[in-house]
Amino acid sequence: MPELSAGDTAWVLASAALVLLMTPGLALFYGGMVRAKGVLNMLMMNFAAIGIVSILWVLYGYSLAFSTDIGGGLLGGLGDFGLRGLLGEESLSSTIPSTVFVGFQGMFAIITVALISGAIADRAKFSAWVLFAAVWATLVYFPVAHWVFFFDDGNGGWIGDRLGAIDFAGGTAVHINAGAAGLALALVLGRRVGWRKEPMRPHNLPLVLLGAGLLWFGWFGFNAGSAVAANGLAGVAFVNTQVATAAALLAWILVERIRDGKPTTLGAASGAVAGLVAITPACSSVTPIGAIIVGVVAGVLCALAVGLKTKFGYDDSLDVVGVHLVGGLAGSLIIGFIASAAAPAGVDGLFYGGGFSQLGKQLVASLAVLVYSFVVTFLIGKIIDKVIGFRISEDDEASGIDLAEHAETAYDFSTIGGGSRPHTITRAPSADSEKLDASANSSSAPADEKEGSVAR
Amino acid sequence: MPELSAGDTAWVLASAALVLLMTPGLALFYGGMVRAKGVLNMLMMNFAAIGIVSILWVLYGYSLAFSTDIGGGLLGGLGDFGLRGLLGEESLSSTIPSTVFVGFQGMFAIITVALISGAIADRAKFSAWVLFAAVWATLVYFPVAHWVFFFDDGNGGWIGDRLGAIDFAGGTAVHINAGAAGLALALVLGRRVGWRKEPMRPHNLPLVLLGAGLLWFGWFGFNAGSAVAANGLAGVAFVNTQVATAAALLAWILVERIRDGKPTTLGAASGAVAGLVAITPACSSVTPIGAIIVGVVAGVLCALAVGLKTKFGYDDSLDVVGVHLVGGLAGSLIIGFIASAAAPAGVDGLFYGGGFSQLGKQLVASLAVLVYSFVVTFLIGKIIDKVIGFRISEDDEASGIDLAEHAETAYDFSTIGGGSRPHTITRAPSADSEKLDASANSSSAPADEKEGSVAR
Amino acid sequence: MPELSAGDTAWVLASAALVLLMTPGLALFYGGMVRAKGVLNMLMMNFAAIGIVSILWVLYGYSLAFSTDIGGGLLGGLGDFGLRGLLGEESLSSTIPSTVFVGFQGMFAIITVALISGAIADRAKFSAWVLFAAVWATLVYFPVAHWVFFFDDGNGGWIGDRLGAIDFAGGTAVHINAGAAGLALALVLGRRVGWRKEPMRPHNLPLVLLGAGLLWFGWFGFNAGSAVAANGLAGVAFVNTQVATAAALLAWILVERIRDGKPTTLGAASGAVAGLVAITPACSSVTPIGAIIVGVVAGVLCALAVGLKTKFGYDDSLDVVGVHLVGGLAGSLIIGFIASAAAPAGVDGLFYGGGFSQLGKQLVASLAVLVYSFVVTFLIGKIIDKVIGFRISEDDEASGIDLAEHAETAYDFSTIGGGSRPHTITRAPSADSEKLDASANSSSAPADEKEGSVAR
Amino acid sequence: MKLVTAVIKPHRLDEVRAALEAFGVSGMTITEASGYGRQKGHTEVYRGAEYEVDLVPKVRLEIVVDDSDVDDIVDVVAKSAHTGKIGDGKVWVVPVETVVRVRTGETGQEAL
Amino acid sequence: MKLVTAVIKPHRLDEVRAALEAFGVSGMTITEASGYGRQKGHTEVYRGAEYEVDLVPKVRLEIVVDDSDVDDIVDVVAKSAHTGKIGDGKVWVVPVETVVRVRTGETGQEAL
Amino acid sequence: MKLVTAVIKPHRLDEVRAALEAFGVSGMTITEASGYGRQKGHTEVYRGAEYEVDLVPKVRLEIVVDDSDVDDIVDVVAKSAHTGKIGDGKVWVVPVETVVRVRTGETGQEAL
Ligand SMILES: Nc1ncnc2c1ncn2[C@@H]1O[C@H](COP(=O)(O)OP(=O)(O)O)[C@@H](O)[C@H]1O
Ligand SMILES: Nc1ncnc2c1ncn2[C@@H]1O[C@H](COP(=O)(O)OP(=O)(O)O)[C@@H](O)[C@H]1O
Ligand SMILES: Nc1ncnc2c1ncn2[C@@H]1O[C@H](COP(=O)(O)OP(=O)(O)O)[C@@H](O)[C@H]1O
Repeated sequence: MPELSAGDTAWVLASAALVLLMTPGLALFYGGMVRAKGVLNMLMMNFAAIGIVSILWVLYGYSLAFSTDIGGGLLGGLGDFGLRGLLGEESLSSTIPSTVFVGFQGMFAIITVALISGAIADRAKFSAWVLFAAVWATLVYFPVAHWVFFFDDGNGGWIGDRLGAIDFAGGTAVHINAGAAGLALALVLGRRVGWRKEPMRPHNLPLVLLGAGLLWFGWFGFNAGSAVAANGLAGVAFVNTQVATAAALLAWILVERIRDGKPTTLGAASGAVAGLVAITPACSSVTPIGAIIVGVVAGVLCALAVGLKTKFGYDDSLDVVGVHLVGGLAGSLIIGFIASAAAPAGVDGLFYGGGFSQLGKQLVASLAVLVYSFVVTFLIGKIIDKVIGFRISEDDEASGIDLAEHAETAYDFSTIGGGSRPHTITRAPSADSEKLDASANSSSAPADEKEGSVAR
Repeated sequence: MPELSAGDTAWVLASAALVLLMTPGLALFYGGMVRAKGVLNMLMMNFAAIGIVSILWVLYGYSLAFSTDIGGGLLGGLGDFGLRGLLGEESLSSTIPSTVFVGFQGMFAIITVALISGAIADRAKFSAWVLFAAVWATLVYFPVAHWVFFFDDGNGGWIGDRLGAIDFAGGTAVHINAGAAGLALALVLGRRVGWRKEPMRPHNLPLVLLGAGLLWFGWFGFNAGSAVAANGLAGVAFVNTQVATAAALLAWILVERIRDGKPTTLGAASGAVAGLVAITPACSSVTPIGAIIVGVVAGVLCALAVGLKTKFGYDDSLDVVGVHLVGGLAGSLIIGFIASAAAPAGVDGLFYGGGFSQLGKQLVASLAVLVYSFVVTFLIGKIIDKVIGFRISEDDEASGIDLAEHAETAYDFSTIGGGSRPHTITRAPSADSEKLDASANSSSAPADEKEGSVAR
Repeated sequence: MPELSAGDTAWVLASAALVLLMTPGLALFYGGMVRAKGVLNMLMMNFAAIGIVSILWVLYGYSLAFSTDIGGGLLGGLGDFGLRGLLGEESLSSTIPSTVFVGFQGMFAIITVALISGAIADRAKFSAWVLFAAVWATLVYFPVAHWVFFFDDGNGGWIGDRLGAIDFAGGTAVHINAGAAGLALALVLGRRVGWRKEPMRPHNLPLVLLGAGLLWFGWFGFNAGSAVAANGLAGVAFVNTQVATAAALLAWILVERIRDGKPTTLGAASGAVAGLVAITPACSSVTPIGAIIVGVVAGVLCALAVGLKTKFGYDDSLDVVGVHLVGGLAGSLIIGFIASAAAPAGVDGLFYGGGFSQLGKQLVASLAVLVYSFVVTFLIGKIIDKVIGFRISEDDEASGIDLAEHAETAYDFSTIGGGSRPHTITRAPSADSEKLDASANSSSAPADEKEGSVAR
Repeated sequence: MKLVTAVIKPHRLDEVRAALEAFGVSGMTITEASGYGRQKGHTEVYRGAEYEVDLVPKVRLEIVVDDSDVDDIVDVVAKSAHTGKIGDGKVWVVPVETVVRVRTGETGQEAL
Repeated sequence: MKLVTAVIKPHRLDEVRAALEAFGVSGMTITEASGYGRQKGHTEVYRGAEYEVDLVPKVRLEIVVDDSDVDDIVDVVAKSAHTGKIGDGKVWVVPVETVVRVRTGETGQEAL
Repeated sequence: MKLVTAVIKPHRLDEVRAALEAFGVSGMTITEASGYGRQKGHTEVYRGAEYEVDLVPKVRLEIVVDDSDVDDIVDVVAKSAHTGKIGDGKVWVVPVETVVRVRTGETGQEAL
C-alpha cells in the first residue's frame, strides 16, 4: 500500500500550477503572432478553454479518463462524477492525494484544447469555439487521455497500459491530438480573408517571446511533473526537457540562417516550442545526449514543416500542424530509434539494439491518435458549422474579430483620448438586449443621461 | 511535537514565491486597465507596497499578527520583533520552519495593501500612497490578520480561532479588508477629472490578461498553500480554486453576453479574479460541485456589482469594491449555506442541514472586518489628505500622473526618436535639487556640458 | 549515507524551474530598456544564451564545474561528460537526485551568460554573440563555478571549499563575474552610435517591470533553492531575499527622490534587482535586519554607480556594471562586516566581533573573480572582434539591429496593414541563399508566384 | 473651396468636434501630431539621466469647407479650442481647387 | 505643381499605390489618420460601460504632382480607392508654389 | 503667408529643428509619416515567409511662415535635412490665406 509522500505531493502541486500557467502562456504566444486586431479573440479562445474544460473535468472528464476501464481500454466509467469520493485524506493516487492528481491532469486537458485555437486565428465565431471546446474535450480528449495515461496493471488504457507504447507526458495524447484537430478545423473553417495576399505578420513579438518563456517554464511541470513524484525520474525528465528545447531552438534558427539569411526571434520561440513538444513523450526514455538529438531533429523538421501549409494551401494560421503535429510525431517515433535502457524507462530502441518492437508500438499509437482526432474533429467542426456557423462574416474579419466578437480593441496608446463617448449602462441584466445599440441604451437610462453624455 | 517535513516545507516555499508573484501580476492587471498616461504610477504603487510592507513585516508586522496574543484575540505581542529568535533550524511552525511561514504570510500582507491601489488610480500623490501603505498595514492589516489567521488552541485571533468563522485563505482578512479600504479611499480622494465624461478605457488589454494569468497561477500558492502542508487538504483547495475560477469566468462573460451583447476579455479576466476571490475563504469547506456554485454566484454578482459605482457616484476606478469586497463577501457568506462535511473543513452549511450557526459566524466575521477596515481607512485617508494632501493637481492629472509623479512615460514606439535631448546628471546626491530643472542641472555640471548637449 | 528526500527534491525541482524563468525575465527586463528598434535582438541574445549554455552544460560544463577536482581547486574533470553516469535512481547529490542538481546548477550558468548581454545592447553581431557565449561559458563560467560552488570536504573549489569565502548563491560566481565581463565587453565593442547625444530612453517600461517581477519571483529559486534542501536554511534565505530586495527598491527610489526630484519605475525595478544581487551571496549569513542593511547599501550604491559610465565614458548600456558588478561586490564584502552567527552560516563578521578574517576571504574571492573574468573576457572579445568582427555596421545600428540581424520588427500596431507584400518561400533548405533577395526568391519559386504576389 | 487646418490641444478635440457639428460641418480628418513652439515640453528621468522632451502632443484637424463658410468655421474652431493657455495652437487656411468624394465621384460642394 | 491629398480606407492602400505606380507616380507620403464623417464608428464595451468610438481609421496620402497630371491622378486615386460604401473618403487638390528634392536640391518637376 | 511642408528622415529632425530655431522660426507641427519613393524599404522574415515592407519611416514638418522668409526657410530645411543619400525627402510650399493663433485670436504675422 503506498503512503502519502508530502515531497511527491509538493512537486505535483507545483507542477499542476506550472501546467495551468502554460495556457495563459500559450495565449500570449499565439496572441503576439496574430495581427493587432485579433489578439483579444485569441486570448479569449484560450481563457474560455480554461473555463469550459475545468468544469467538464471536475464533472465527468476526470472520471471518463481515469476511472476503472469499462472495457477494452477505451474509456473510463462515471464512478468519479463530481469527485465526491476523492476528497478524503485517505484517497490517494499512488503516493499523492487523488485531488492533486485530478488537478494536475486537468491542466493537460485544458491546454490540449487551447492548442487547437492557433489553427483558426482571426475568423472563428466565439460561441462556436466555446461549443467546440466542450464537445471536443468530451469526445476526443477524455477518451484519448484514457488510452494513453490510464495505467491499471494491464487493465488500463489500450495505448499506454496494454500496447506499451511510450508517451511519457503527452506526445500523442496532447500534441498529435491537438495538431490533427487543428488541421481538421483549419480545413473546416477555410483560409483567412487575404491569406497570402496581405501581410499577416506578428503584431507583438515581445509578447510571443514572453509566451514562449512562460511555456518553457510551465513545461517543467508538464514533463518532470509527469513522474508524479519528486525522484530521479523527474530529474531525468527535467534535464532532458531543458536540453532538447535548447537544441531545437538552435536548430530552428540555424535552418533560418541557412535558408533565409537571418535567425529570427519568432524562429527561436517556435524552435523552443517544437523542442518542448518533441521531448514530451520521450523525456523518460532517452539519455541527455539522446535528448539533444530529439531537439535537433524536431527543430529542423518543424522549421521545414511550417512551410507545408503554403504548399498544400490550408491556413493553419499559427502552425499548430507544423509544430505540434509534426513535433509530436517526431518525438513519439524517435523513441523507437533512440530510446536507451540507460534512461529510466529502461527500453532500448532500434539503434541501441532493441529491434523494431518499440518503434512499431510508437507508430500504432501515433497513427491511432492522429486518425481518431482528425476524423472526429472534422465531423464536430462540420456539424457546428452547419448548425450555428463557425465563421464570422468577411466584413467583420476585415475590420477585426476583436471588435466584432468582443466589442473591444486591444491597445490605446493614443493621445487622441477624446475620440469616444462613454455610455455607461446600469440596467438590470433582465433587460437583455442582444444588439449593441448605444443610443437606445442611453435613452433607456435617463438618469444617467446627464452624467454619462459628453458635455457639449 | 511536530517534526520538520521537507515535503510540506517545499510546498510552502513554492507557495510563498507564488504569492509574491501575485503582486507584480496584480500590478500588470491593474496597469493594463488604466490609460497609457497612468500605467507607471499604478505599477509603482504596487511595487512600493511590496517594498514597504516587506520591511514592516520583518520588523514588527509578523509579530503583531502571529506572536502570542496580548488579550482578547485582538493583537499579537512584539516578541518576534526582527525575527531574530526564529532563525534556528529547530524553530518550527507546525511542520515547517518558522521563517518559511513568515515568508509565506508576509506575501499576504503585501498583496492586501496592493489591492487597494486599484481604487485610486491616476490621481494619488505617490508620497501619500507610500505613507498610507505603511500606516494601513500597521493599523489595519496586521491586527486583522491576527484576528483571522492566528490559531493557538482557542487563545488565538478572535475571528478564526475563537469565534470559529471559516476563512481558509483570506476572504475576510484580504479581500473584504482591501475592498472596504478601497471604497473608503475612493471616497476620500474623490473622482478622477473627467470621470464618466471622458472615455477611460483600458489602454492595454493583453497586459490585463497577462496579469490575470499570473494572478491565477499565483493564487494556487495563496489557497492551496494555506494548507501549510502538502496533503489532501491542499489538493482539495487546489481543485476547488481551479473550478470556481473557471465557473466565475464563464458566468461573468455570460452576463455580458446577455446584457451587453458581447463577451469581453476584460470580463473574462475580471470574472476569473472574482472567482479566485470568492473561493479564497471557501476552498477547504465546499465540494468541487460547491466550488462551481461559488464561482457562478461570484461571477454573476460581481459582474453586476461593478455597475454600482456609476449608480452611487464613487470612482472606484478599477473595481476593488465590485470585485474584492463583493466577491469576498459572497465567498465568506456562501460558506454558511453550502459548506459540506464531505470537504476537509468538515462543516455542514445551512443547505446541508448544518443550521444557521456557521452562517452567523461568517456574517459576524465579514461585517467586523468590513466596518473596521472602512472606518479606520477613512480616518487614515482623511488625516493624510489634511496633512500632506492625497491628490495631485488637476493639471498634473490631465497631462498624466506618470509624468507628474515619476517623470517618465510608459512607451516610446515612435520613430521620432529625436524629440528629446538628454542631460545626464553625475552630481553627487548631496546636491539635492527638489525641482527638476534641466537647464540649471546642466549648467551646474559643466564637465558634462560638451558631451551631454545636442551637437547642433 | 544520505538518502533521497522527496521533499528536498521537490523544492530543488521547483527552484530549477524558477531559475530558468529568470532568463526570459531578464530578457524582458533588458528588452524593455532598449529602444523599440533593438528589443528583439536583446531577447534573442538571451534566448540564444539559454540554447547554447544548456547544451554545453550537459555535454561538459557540469563536469568541469562539479566533477572531482583535477588539482588545486581550479577545475573539475571530464568524468561526467554527457551525464550518462548520473541517470540512475541511486545517483544522488546529497539528498536529491544528481540530475536534479545538474538541472538546477545549469540554470545558473545560463543566466550568468545572459546577464552580460545588457552591456552591449543594440550593436553586437548576433553570430559573434553566439560564439562569445559558448567560449565564455567554457573558459570563464565553468571554472569559476567550480571555484565557488564545488564542495568536497576541503578538496573542492579553491574559493568556496578551501578558502572558506562565503558566497551562498553566486555573488561572485554569477554577479561579479557577469559584471566584470560586461565591463570588458563594453570596452571591446565601444559606445553605441549617438550615445549621450541621442535620447536612448526605455521604449516599454511595463515590460521592464514585468521582467523585474519575474526576476524577483525566480530569484527565490536562485537563493532559497541554493540550500539544496527544503529546510530552515532555505527559509532564512527566502526571508532575507525578500526583505533585502524590498529595502534596495526603496533605497534606490529615495536616492532618486533626493537627487532628481522624482522616484521612477525604472529606479524601482533597478533597485529591486540591485537588492537581489547583493543579498545573493549573503542570504545565509546575515539576519533579516542585516538583510535590510544589505538592501539599503546596495540600493544606494548602485543608484549612484549607474552614473559612473557617464563619468568614465564606457557605454555599459543597461548597467551591468552599475548593478551586477557593484551590487555583487557590495553583497560579497558586506558579509565580512555584518555576518551574524545567529544566521545559519554561523559566522560573525567584523561588526559582530568576528575580526577581519572573513572580510579578507571575501575580498580575495571577489577580486579573484573580478580580475579573472575581466581579463579573460577582454581577450575573448578582442579575438572574436579580430576574427569575425563583433559589431554591426553604423548604418545597421542607425536603422535598427532588429532589422539588420533578424529581419524583423518588434511591433505592428498600425492600421496601415497594407504596407508590405509577402513573398512566401517554400524552397528546400539546400538552396541556401546567404542574402535576402526577395525578387530572386519569388522568381526561383514560380509555382508560388501567382498566389504569393500581390494582386495588382 | 478652402482647407482649414487646425492644430489644437488633444483634450479640446471633443469640444471642437461638437462645435463644428453644431455649426453643420459633417466631416473632418484627424491626425496625431507633435507641436513645437512656445509651450514647453516636459522632463523625463531615467537612471539619473534627464531627458528634455520638447515636443508636445497635439491633434491636427483638416476640414475642407465651402468658401462662404470659411471665416465662420475658423472662428468656431478657434473659439472651441481656446483655453487661454500657451500652446492652444494655430488655425490656417489654404485654397483648394478640387474636391472629390471617392464613393460617388461627386466634386465641389456636393463632395463635402 | 499641385498637392493631391487623399483620405482613403486603409485596406485600399495597396490598390491605390499599385494604380499610382502603374500610372507613373514614383513617390508619395503616407500618414495614419482618423476620419469623422457619415461613416459610423463602432461601439466598445468595458465592464458594462459602452464607448461609442466615432472616429474611423483612415490613411492619408499626399502626392505632389505636375499640373498636367493632376486630373488624371485624382481620377486614378478615386477609382482605385472606390468600394462604393460609405466612408470611401475624399480627395482634394491644393496649389503648390515650390518643390525641392532635399537630396539634390532640384526644384520643380525634376524634384518629383 | 506660406505653408512649408517638409518630409525628412527621422534622424535629421534634431538638426532641422536646431537650424530653424537658429534662423528664428519659433514653432512647427510634426507628424510621423511613411514614405514611398526611390528609397527601398526592407525585408522581414517570419517563419520562412518574407515580407517586403516598402514604406520607409519619415517625419513630416509643417511650418507656417511669412512670405518674405519662405525661400530662406526652404533653404534652411533642405540644407539641414541633407545627407546626400536616396530618401532625403521633399519640401514643398503652399499659399496660406489666413493664420490664427487660438490662444489670442491674433491673425497674420502676429499669429506665428
Ligand atoms: N509657425 C508654425 N507653423 C506650424 N505650426 C505652428 C507654428 N507655430 C506654432 N505651431 C503649432 O502651434 C502649437 C502651439 O504653439 P505655441 O507657440 O506653443 O503656443 P501659442 O500658439 O499659444 O503661442 C505648436 O505646438 C505647434 O504645433
Ligand atoms: N469636410 C471634410 N474635410 C476633410 N475630410 C473629410 C471631410 N468630410 C469627410 N472627410 C473625410 O472623409 C472620410 C469619409 O467621409 P464619410 O462622410 O464618412 O463618407 P463618404 O465620403 O463616403 O460620404 C471621413 O472619415 C473623413 O476622413
Ligand atoms: N511626389 C511626391 N509627393 C509627395 N511626397 C513624395 C513624393 N515623392 C517622394 N516623396 C516623399 O519623399 C521621400 C523621399 O523620396 P525618394 O524618392 O525615396 O528619395 P529622393 O527624394 O532622395 O529621390 C519619400 O519617402 C516620400 O515620403
